[in-house]
Amino acid sequence: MSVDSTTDTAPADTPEPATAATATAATADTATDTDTATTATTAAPASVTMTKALNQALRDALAEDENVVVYGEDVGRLGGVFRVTEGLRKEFGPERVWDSPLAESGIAGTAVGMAMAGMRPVIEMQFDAYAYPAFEQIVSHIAKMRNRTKGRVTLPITIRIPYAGDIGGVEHHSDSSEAYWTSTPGLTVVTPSNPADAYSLLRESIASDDPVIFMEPKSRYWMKDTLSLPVTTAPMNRAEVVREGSDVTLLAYGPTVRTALSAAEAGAEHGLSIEVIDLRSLSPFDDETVSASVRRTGRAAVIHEAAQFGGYGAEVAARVTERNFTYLAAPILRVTGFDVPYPSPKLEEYYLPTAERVLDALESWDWEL
Amino acid sequence: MSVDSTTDTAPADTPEPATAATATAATADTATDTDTATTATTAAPASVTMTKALNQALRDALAEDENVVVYGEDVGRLGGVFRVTEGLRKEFGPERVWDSPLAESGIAGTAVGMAMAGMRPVIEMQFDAYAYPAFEQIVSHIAKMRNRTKGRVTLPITIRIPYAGDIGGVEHHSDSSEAYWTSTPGLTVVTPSNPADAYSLLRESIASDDPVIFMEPKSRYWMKDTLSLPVTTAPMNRAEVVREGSDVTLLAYGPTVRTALSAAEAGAEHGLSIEVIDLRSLSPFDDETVSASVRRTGRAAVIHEAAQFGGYGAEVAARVTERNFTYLAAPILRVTGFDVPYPSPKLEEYYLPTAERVLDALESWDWEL
Amino acid sequence: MTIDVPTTGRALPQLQPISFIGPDGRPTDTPTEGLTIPSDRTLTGLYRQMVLVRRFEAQVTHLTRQGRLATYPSAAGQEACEVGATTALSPNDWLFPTYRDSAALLTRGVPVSEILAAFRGDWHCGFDPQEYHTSPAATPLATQTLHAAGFAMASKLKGRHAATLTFLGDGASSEGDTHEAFNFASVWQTPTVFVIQNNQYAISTPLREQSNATMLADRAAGYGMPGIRVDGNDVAAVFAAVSAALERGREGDGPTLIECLTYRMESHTNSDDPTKYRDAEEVEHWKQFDPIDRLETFLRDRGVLDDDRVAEIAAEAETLAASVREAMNTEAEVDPTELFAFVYGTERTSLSEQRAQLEAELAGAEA
Amino acid sequence: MTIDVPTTGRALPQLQPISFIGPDGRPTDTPTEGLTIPSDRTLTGLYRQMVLVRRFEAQVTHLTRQGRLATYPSAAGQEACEVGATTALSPNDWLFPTYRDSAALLTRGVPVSEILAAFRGDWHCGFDPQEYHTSPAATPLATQTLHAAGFAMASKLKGRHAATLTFLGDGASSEGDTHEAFNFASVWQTPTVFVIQNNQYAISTPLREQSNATMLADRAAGYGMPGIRVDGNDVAAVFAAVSAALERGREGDGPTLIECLTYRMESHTNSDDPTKYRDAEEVEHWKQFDPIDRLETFLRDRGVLDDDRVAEIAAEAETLAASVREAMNTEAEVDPTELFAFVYGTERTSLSEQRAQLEAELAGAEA
Ligand SMILES: Cc1ncc(C[n+]2csc(CCOP(=O)(O)OP(=O)(O)O)c2C)c(N)n1
Ligand SMILES: Cc1ncc(C[n+]2csc(CCOP(=O)(O)OP(=O)(O)O)c2C)c(N)n1
Ligand SMILES: [Mg+2]
Ligand SMILES: [Mg+2]
Repeated sequence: MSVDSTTDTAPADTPEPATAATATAATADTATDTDTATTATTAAPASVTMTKALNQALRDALAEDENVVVYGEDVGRLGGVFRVTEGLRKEFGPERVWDSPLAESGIAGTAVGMAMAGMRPVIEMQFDAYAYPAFEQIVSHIAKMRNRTKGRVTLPITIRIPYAGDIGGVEHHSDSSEAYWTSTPGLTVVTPSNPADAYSLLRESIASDDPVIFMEPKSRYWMKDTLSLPVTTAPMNRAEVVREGSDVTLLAYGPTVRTALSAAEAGAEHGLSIEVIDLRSLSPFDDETVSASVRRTGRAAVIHEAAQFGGYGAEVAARVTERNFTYLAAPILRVTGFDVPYPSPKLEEYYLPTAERVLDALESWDWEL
Repeated sequence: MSVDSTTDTAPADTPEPATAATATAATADTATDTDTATTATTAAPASVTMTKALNQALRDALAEDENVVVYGEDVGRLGGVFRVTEGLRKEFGPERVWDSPLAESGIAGTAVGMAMAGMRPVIEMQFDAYAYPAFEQIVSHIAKMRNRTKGRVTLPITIRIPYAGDIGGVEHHSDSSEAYWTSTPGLTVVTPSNPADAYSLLRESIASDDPVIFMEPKSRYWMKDTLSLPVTTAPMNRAEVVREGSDVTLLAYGPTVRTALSAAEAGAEHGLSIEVIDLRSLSPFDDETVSASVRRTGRAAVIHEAAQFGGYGAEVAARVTERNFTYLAAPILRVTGFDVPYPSPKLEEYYLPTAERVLDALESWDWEL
Repeated sequence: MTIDVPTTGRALPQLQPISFIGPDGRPTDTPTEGLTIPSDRTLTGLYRQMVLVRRFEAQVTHLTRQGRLATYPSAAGQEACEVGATTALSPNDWLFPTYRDSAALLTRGVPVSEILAAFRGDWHCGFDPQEYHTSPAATPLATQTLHAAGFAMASKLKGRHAATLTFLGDGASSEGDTHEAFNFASVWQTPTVFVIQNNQYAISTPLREQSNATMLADRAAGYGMPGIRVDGNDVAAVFAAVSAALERGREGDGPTLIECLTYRMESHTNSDDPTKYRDAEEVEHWKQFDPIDRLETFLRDRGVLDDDRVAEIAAEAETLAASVREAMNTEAEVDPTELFAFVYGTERTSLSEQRAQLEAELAGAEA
Repeated sequence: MTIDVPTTGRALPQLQPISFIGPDGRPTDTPTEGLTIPSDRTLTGLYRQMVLVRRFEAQVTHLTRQGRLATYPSAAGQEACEVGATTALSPNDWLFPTYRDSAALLTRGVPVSEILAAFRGDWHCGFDPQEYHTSPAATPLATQTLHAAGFAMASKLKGRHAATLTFLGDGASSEGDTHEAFNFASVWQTPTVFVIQNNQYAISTPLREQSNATMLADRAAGYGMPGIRVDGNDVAAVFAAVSAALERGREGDGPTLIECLTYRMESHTNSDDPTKYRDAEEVEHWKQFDPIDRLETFLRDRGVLDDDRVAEIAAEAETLAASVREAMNTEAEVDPTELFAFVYGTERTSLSEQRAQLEAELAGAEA
């Protein structure tokens, strides 16, 4: 394996990866222009978990726009099973934040009606396998209403879905359902990998006049970063280079950004200069940022927890190849979960793509080409 | 554009494409070994529509195995909105073939219970957008029961889903939902493009101990072929080369096999030798047959009606590229529906991938490479 | 045990459907649960509208036979439900209709060509929902019932005095969404009226294979919501029941379930063949319950309607029919690039690329 | 109008929950709708089984506090439902339980370690459903109700004399699947018993925000199915009601809905914090309705139970608890390559490739 290891981004020196915000600050030439911490009422920097950042985003959205309402299973008194909505019912009252009956199609379907009446519902599916009962409402109505009505009826609905595994969850609690949503025209799908993006992307999702599937990586809920809220990171439709490198581009999102950064760090020790892109926006896909990187490195791999067959990585590999074929020195690899149902806790370590698996995959390329 | 046009497969001389069965007979070296018309009770060759072939497959399955039951919306007295189940209730009685209440989750969910009790339910989702209410039952139970129970509980359920468009259908009647199913581990997904395969694949699906999503291309229901039933075509997990060629491989399935064959014919007039593969099995994917072809031609395009972004073609392009990168002279193209909701009838001609669009796409390659 | 539960209003609906005007056009003596018969003026208006929508349905069905529309589900025979319920709405209320409810759209003021746009294949929804306070007609069954509940919840939260009305069929009542909508509406006490048009069939499936309940209105009790059963071919009863339920909702007393017994006189859509699943005699039998005939008799008996007025309305109906034919003769222009225009608020780069591809194809085809 | 509908059995359940033994352990005078109290022998068996499962729940909950199981939903307080309903099953009947129903699995004879396999993360379902005539415990709410209806339909079609029983929660009753299951079972007249364990909460959501009905048993009328409400902490009532309903089903008279009023004494699972949504007093209040205490009093009063027998059973319970601890101490071996073994009947080529990849990784890690 012969690679050029010149990179001007210092490898992160903590096990926690750099956040989008801090990483952006460290990289000069990313395509997107992010101004962090420019809002007047910015709090002093503090250690903030992703959960707390999401909570604050909801709080600020509720405070700013009286049309924002938050409802779903256990999001009121309990504050959600992951405590993302903690305290909101108390602060804004049960007419803004409330526990709905236990029925996901009902939650999504009533959100359609509420949005038609001018509200901006932020609804929660408790775990992503529990969004499936709402599949018809999401795919046949939420995704299609704007198009069906030639833009006369828009549905500013944000659907929060905790997703992915690595939390020792029992069956149905660790699915990665992003491919179902990304293959549905009309939906916007975003996912943060860090607290700053969690705040910023959620605010932008709620402010969007289009429905947004907002996917929250469960295993990152407790990830902490030092930052000041409110924070505005890169725009919702942009990917971000979170670590620069010149030999390979790793494309990751949500829970696997950390994996990619670890792989990059480990790779650096072997003289491999790995660029890491946090996709952030799964639909639309930021072709510009990704193609620019891949044209430079000539090699890429996409990493996700979901099974490989028909997973989101297929779209990434297919479109990046289509658009950059002559720049590629090797096929784009997919380092993903296996093509099996998400396993029980004792087996998830074997299922999940790890930094080692990423590096193994990179070794499978013929580096002489 | 400079291509070698040697091909020993005669272009079909009717607007109807050759069927898998007849095309197979004409091609000597396909990987799969098909014996058509070898069963003892084979009827005299007759002109058979896909609808009729499916109907006969159901009839024969019902007659052979008393555990087979057929139910769903309007499949009894009416014989289904596409007449696929015509006459079956009369022949086998309402305890074998019946109209269920109108609830797709109910249909799929009760099929789980029936299969656990040893039956082989063949259920119908009236149109593929109407499988969405059953999404949770299909994805969280039907796909996972065998794995969940370490193979102790198997679910031999066949879910028939009429899919795709080109029939002038109103909204929700022309969806191509295959990507939702193919990205779900545990499901087998097949689709016939012609009457012979319709019969053979449906029989094999019903006989399978695993759940099968059986996708019926609506626009091909009325396609006729001369054949004798029963017929056994290639095994359910195999793709078939339905036209040989040496310059390009077109990968198609269901409704787009006809499109691919038309493109091949038109291409031949321009000196382009196009091989056409009917995938038949979407999950699993027949890597062997496809890779063999692509390694020979060095170029491929996949054609489907569904939107491109996150569509099944992404998996095809990604995996064929991964496995055959060094053989590829150009990126694998995807000729598909646009990334928009399926349009109303007057616009579908602009949405659907046509033979011309396929040929346009092939021209976009740099043929000098 | 110590469970606090409301115990008011816990009863099953009366078995006999509420009705003011019998099939013979005479007043009935059915108990009407506190409802009062609409005024002569209102009844005359309902009569006129029913005649209009019936002519509309007949004309459209005729055109489908000529192959001029792809598909059309007629509500012929169900005019009392369509017109009675929709007329009860005030302009600020919102209607959540299905594919079956073109007659309701017409009653709501949606222009003929905008109603037909979907069926002749121009665009999925041909009218502006905001203008008519009417949701796009839902094709996926029962899904709209939740939209109606949600809209009414927003109306309640915003302190608006607007109620919602949604239609659903006997078949659609079996879908999970119907249950969820009943439940959400009742728990949230939204101003929503659910009108089940029980026309005895879901395509080919008869009611007895759809439900084993004595009546679909019996469902209401399970949600702590009032449920009533109405003769769905008596427009007076439908109008009175829906008006009262809407008012109840606006007063903050929550949703109501109204089951209207009626019959689909035509096939499910033009592509359906009803001889496979029902006898001609059954259809014949239902003719005696015709909603228009009985009201005409009733109003003539009361001296409110005479030959002149009947002829006048018939003439109006012919004008409407002519406008339907005209709408079908005017070939609507469709712009292929609109495929890309409304998918997202801002067109994505990748969609713009696809638009450019289509434009190039179109230019190539022209050249 | 001329609709043929069955009119028998059309009534709402009695308001007062059916109960034989009051919270004080004395016989009640509640009308019991034709049900008879189980024999002393049966009651003693139920008592023993309740003591066992309570000890089981306590032991498992204790282990979760020590972090030995990932998650566990305890049915402490609901023993009368779990044991009463499950004991009513005959071996050929099938049970369709949820994540909450480990006590029912235990009662059905599933070994402790096989029950706990799912919660300690070995495999999703640790037991052989065919062996215990018990479906894997369903996690997606309400989905299993349809499985129970479908299984019973097959049983009916095949002329078998087997019924099905499924548990669901008050929260799960709001899901669309519940409605569809009630409807399919009733239209098809399958031998299915739906037992709602109304324990007042769905995680944190109280019943009054789940339903506006007087009682959940009121749902039954809307399906033409008998519905009854039972004191879910009186095992005699639960056993009698479920036994009668199963027998009804086996006789071909269709499904029954039984709402059991009970209370979840523990948190939803160990990761839940109930102080956020309910008062300690409420939990305290429910202690007086304890299912075991009352039966002990009752049986002692009847002279069927004495200190010796009680001590004997308590000792048995301790043995069970010890076996739970042991099951948790024996580290179950998991074979990573089993990831690929059960996805399809025949392993796909692509899965074999992935299996080989994992095997190579494992070999590499060992080397
Ligand atoms: C979710 C869903 N499943 C199936 C269909 C197909 N379908 C269209 S109409 C219909 C029958 C509906 O019957 P009913 O609700 O009684 O209404 P009616 O047509 O009689 O007015 C069916 C099965 C659909 N539109 N949506
Ligand atoms: C379809 C679905 N949605 C959400 C959940 C998450 N969830 C698990 S248990 C639960 C509450 C269930 O309450 P209830 O039905 O009353 O049963 P209990 O837990 O009280 O026994 C929820 C919301 C789920 N398991 N399945
Ligand atoms: Mg109907
Ligand atoms: Mg509960």
